[in-house]
Amino acid sequence: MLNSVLSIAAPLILAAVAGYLPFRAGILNIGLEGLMALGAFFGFIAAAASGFWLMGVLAGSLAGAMAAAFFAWTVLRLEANIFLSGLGLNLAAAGFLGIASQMAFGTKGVLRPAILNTSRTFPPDHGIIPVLAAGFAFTALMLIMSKTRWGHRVIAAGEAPETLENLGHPVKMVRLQTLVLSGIGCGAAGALLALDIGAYVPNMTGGRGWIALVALYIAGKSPLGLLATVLLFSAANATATVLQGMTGIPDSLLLASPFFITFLGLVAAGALRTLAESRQRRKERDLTADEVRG
Amino acid sequence: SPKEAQTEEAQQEAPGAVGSIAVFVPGVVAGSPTYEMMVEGVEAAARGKSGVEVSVVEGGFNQGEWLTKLSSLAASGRYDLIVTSNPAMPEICAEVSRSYPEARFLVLDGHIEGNPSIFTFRFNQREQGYLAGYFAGLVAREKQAEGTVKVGLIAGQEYPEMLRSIRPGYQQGAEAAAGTAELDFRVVGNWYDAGKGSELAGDMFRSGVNVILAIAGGANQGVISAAQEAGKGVIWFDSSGYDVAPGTVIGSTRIYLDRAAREMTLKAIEGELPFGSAESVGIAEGYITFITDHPAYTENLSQELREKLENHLEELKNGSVKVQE
Amino acid sequence: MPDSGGSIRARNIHKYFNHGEVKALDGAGINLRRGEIHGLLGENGSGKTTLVRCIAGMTRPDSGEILMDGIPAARHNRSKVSGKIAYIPQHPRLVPSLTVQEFLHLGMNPAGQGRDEAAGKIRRISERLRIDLPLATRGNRVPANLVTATMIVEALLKAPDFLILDEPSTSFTPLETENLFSLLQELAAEGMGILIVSHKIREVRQLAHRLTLLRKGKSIAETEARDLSLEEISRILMGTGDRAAELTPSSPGGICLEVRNLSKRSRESFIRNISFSLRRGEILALSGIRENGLDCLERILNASVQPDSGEILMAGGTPYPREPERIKMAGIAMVPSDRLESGAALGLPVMENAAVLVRKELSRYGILGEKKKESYTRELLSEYGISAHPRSLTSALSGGMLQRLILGREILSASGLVILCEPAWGLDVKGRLEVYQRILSLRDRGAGILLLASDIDEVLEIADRLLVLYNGEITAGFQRDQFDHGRIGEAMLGICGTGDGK
Amino acid sequence: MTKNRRILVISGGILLLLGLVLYVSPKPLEALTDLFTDPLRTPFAFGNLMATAGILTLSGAGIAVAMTSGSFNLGGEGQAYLGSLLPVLLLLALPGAPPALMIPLGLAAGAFGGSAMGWLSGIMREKIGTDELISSYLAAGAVIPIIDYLIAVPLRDPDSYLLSTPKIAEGFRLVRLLPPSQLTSGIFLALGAALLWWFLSRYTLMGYELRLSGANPRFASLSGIRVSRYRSGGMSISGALCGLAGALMSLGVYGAAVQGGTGGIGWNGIAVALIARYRPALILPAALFFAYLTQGLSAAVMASGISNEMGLLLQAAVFIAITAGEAGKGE
Ligand SMILES: Nc1ncnc2c1ncn2[C@@H]1O[C@H](COP(=O)(O)OP(=O)(O)OP(=O)(O)O)[C@@H](O)[C@H]1O
Ligand SMILES: Nc1ncnc2c1ncn2[C@@H]1O[C@H](COP(=O)(O)OP(=O)(O)OP(=O)(O)O)[C@@H](O)[C@H]1O
Ligand SMILES: [Mg+2]
Ligand SMILES: [Mg+2]
Repeated sequence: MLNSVLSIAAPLILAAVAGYLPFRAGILNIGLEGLMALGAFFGFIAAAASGFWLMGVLAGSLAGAMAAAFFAWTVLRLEANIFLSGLGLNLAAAGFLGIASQMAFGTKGVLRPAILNTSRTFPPDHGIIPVLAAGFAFTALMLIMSKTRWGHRVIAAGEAPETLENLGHPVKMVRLQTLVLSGIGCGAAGALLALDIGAYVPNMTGGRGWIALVALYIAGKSPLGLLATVLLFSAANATATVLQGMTGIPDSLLLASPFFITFLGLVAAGALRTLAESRQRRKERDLTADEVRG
Repeated sequence: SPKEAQTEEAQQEAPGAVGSIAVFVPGVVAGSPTYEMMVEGVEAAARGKSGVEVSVVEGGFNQGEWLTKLSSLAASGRYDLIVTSNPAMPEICAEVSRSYPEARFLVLDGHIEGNPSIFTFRFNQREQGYLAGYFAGLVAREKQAEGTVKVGLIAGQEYPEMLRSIRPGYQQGAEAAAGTAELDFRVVGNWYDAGKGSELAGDMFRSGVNVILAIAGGANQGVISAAQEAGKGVIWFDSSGYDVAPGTVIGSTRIYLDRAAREMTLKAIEGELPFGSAESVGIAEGYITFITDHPAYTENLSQELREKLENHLEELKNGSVKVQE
Repeated sequence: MPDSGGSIRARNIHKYFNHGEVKALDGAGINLRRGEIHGLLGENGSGKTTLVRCIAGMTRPDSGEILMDGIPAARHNRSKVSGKIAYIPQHPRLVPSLTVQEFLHLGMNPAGQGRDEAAGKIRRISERLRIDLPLATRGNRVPANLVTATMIVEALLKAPDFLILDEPSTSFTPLETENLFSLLQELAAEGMGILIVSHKIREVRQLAHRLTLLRKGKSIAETEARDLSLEEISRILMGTGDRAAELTPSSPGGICLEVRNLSKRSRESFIRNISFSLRRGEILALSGIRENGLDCLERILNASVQPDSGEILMAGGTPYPREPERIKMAGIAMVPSDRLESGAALGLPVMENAAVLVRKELSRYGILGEKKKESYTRELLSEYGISAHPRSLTSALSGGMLQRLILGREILSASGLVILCEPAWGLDVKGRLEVYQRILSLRDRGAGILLLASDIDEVLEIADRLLVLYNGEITAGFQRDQFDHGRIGEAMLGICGTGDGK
Repeated sequence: MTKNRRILVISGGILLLLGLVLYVSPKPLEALTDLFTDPLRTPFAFGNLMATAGILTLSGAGIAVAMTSGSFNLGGEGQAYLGSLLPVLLLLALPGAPPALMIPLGLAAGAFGGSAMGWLSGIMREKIGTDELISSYLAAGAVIPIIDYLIAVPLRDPDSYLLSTPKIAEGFRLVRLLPPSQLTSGIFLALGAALLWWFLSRYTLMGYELRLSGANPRFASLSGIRVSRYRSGGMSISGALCGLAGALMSLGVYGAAVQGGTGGIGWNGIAVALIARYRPALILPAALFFAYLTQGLSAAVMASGISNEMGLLLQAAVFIAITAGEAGKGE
């Protein structure tokens, strides 16, 4: 169970970490899904052609970075609407991948190693690699955001862009950097997804980029909250998978449960926070009352 | 190229009943073996005849849009014949033919009778499910001599043909082979999430399933990945799947939808397709089978198992045994 | 005045907004030398902020020339010049989630400077400014005066050649302003070139060596400060002398606001046992350093927090509203101190902000056409000398124009109780005078006016009565005839306390 | 970059793509003419164009209402889906009732379903401070598979292979204006709603207060406006409009609730609202533009052999281009 939770969570964490940076810098990157898809395609091809999974991850990251840089150009330079442009990135990625796959391999369908005339498969215990990568990315994020000057600059770009500009750091540059990093992270996430399966399947990202976005929104500014949200969602998913094997609960109904559980988690978190706040307020009031008396 | 074809058409004056054909794919071609077969079959038929043009139109996954898209094909008046495949299509074609009675439809893998615009050609999917189930039962029984065996089925989504024909046929086949069999049926939720497919299959293998029939489009790839990791087997459906993952795909059923598409299209071109009637075929007619002549099949399975399967397949072919509806 | 020779020259700068509709700068220029303090004066909306932003590289002029040490700055953008030209904006903001310490490290030159070295530098500079920065506090909890101070420390960390300050003293107490000014004098003596924008002509004239006067986007004079008298400056700027508001004695009526034993403790600041009452026809000022209770009181009065104990009553003993929505329904006019957040919706057209209080009167059966809003707004704009189109975005208004808009809106529909927080922030001399005149006539029509202001000069000009808040408590009270700049200033700093002017 | 250069870059990009279309298409001329003329060529295509535009007008207005009130409705998809199911259930349950009564009731049921979902998100924000953007998205994410299941299993028409409920009685269907196209009398409802929203927003006190609440809630409440009421109200109205769009799909287009039948309404509504920059007067043209674009592309894809993928690329280019040059004001 823990294994499945982690393996579901790993690509989500990577994508969410990737989305976190531009999110914090004031740009919501709606295109995570498309970036992951590009990473999956190029990651698979490079890994299958070279036989090294690491090559796949590198190629996926590179593809993601380039697409993200293009996205950055549209929103930072052309000043296109962030939401529409992100939607455009997703559409363009889907369109581009279909055409590229058709031109290079004669099919828009599943790509297996055999299509590149290799029978190379990826290491059998590869399932651990995405988990390690996710763990590394998350730890790096925590350190960067709390300890480094660059991380603080990202926060400033999101919360007080004028001020950051005034300090001599071009806001657009910081945003560009976070976007490119998000491309790298999503590309790697997509590549690992494909390498985990050992094949490229069109649409195989299956909405993971969107889920990462939701997790970002739920967690807000807190990286730990982000981790908790992703883990909660993954646990709900893993539970649904196991429950499908037991009779009684309609299978397709269980597909709603990850959203439902996350929704309930959100309600619970909100209710708890509200409760805590009102208690805090009461405490403060008691304090003053004492002081006034004393 | 189509331009040359046009000039050829101008020179050669041999118009059949059908000059241009639209193939309407309710979904997308890539990743769906049956749709690939349909396109292949129609194109093969057209290749034999000069002056017949084929356009392939993908309708996408939203079944709500199929009616509109099919209507615009009919409305354009550009096509003498529209070929499509899917059990849901006959009713949609019937709806379209009410507004466009002059349009002609050839529907594979579906059934309707009495509409003068439509000819249908149905495959008995229950039989295909049964074959796969029989094989699954044999494999499971070989691994576990006593008690109830567990067989697996992963579908992309729950859809009528799956619930009505394939799943019950599969269960029935497994019981016929193994005596008592429990079916572990799970749903991915879409036709592409290979990661989810892998999760589901992994969990099924852990809970004692030895072999899984995968009918989940691209998500099948995840089932294969999980099977490779667990050292278990996968059964392929509709088309030969041994080459997809030799050694992991241990069995494969097949329907001859390509052949049917070619034959029926040819008939239509010659003007001999009896619109308004319907045909139904299965194992006995030779349109559904289990592929037994692939090395991956012979090499990975025991002599005994293969003999049992092939004998039963023979009985089904010659009609001495029938799949109960 | 040591003149080390280097300079920034801006010449014939033009800057237009809204596709040329608004001429913010129309051939402005300035000549800032190293080692001098240079004052930039002008009416509200005359283009001061725009000009200094061009010089600082925050805004790119449409045409004109900026020379640094005689060399044309080819692409004069912020990241290039930030090490040489430090800039403290008119509305400075820290980064809400970063502590002051983290913020100070943000802009530092990454090369060199270990943590200890940096900390030492920060300490030395804040000592020179005689201010204690709350290093561990997050940006969203730092009070306005310390925000400005933090920005100044940040700027000086880079040891810039030039320092530009856009109305820096608005949020400062007199003492803080004094400290700042003496620091500026030291820095100039060390060779830094300093440009300061201010409406406090008197102060600037004393501080600055030279002055540049701006009118309607044009530089109309650049002179030695002592060559012009105060009167001359005001005449040049807006054709009036620097007069005080004409005070008439007040004739207080019935009580319209009564505060009894009010206490509140929150994370930022607190008040303890505050009691006072306000009568119709008088102006009561509460003054002090903002976080000594002024801001806490404001938050209670605008109902964004509830007091822990005590009560507030209005005329006839009706309780004071406890929800923000009810304030206006209770007929209270209020000008908030954070104009950007609570005073207007900056993203909407000017007319939507101007007509908000009269929206019910303007509408009929729930129908409210744009024409009505627009014509109402036109009147308001001309009455208060606001140069803007009713349909242009409110965010395009200059600082002083926005303040006039808010004041005008509130005063026009005020009758009973009026609460004004820092009403003169950002106003030029003429605007101030006009506003004071209006407040006085409002008083004479029988309104009770509560003035929350940290600027003593402002308070002294129009208040009938003054209470000083120190450390959350009322520590002194003065009647108009007891007003004394020095004693009031001391009371605000907690050095002494007298009487109770209740 | 100056505005002119920006326009140059963008139109250059689109031209490049069009060139690519010409290059890859076996019938380049047909592809191009279909792209631009198909939606207007036949009454059938024109009817479909108007029908799609009408439905997008509703969902686009819905998203814009929420946005104007200061909320982001990311759940339009689920609201529309629920809005397409509820009226069908009602009409299937009472097949004998008089249509003149039942059709309005059905539409109301659709609006109610969407509105309830929007309201839930609004009230969650008010009571426990949960961002309505997330809660609306999650609620939709939970509701969609549940409705999928309901349509596929318990409510499915046993006589059909389509994943759909049984059809409602013919009498309950909205009147078709240009058969066999999808254009129904529902278009008037959409036009009416767009007009009403435009009028409300521009000429009423309520619209004024709603706009203020959205633009600066703190200032609005200090001005005596009940902001929380407008915010949850905005979400409810937004949900109602999306639900109504869904109801038009089921009562007008399909005559049944079809699995995935409302796919895209919510998302495309966001695109429409953004293209219109939330301005009430621009919602209708934006919806028309969007419908024209998608339908032209789909015609070009179907008839002229340009691939679906090419269509996606073109649509992406238009999305990016449509707002380029306007400083990004969205989130
Ligand atoms: N890759 C795919 N692309 C599009 N649709 C698919 C794909 N895979 C499966 N489907 C859909 O799933 C349904 C059943 O899939 P299956 O793999 O059984 O193919 P099939 O045998 O053609 O189906 P059916 O028996 O319904 O005709 C079909 O209706 C088809 O629309
Ligand atoms: N971003 C902008 N968009 C449109 N107009 C602007 C913008 N910034 C400034 N303006 C206009 O330019 C003119 C000059 O504004 P500026 O802020 O420079 O004045 P100022 O002298 O600093 O005034 P104040 O003393 O009130 O701060 C004003 O009319 C203002 O409305
Ligand atoms: Mg099938
Ligand atoms: Mg200014």
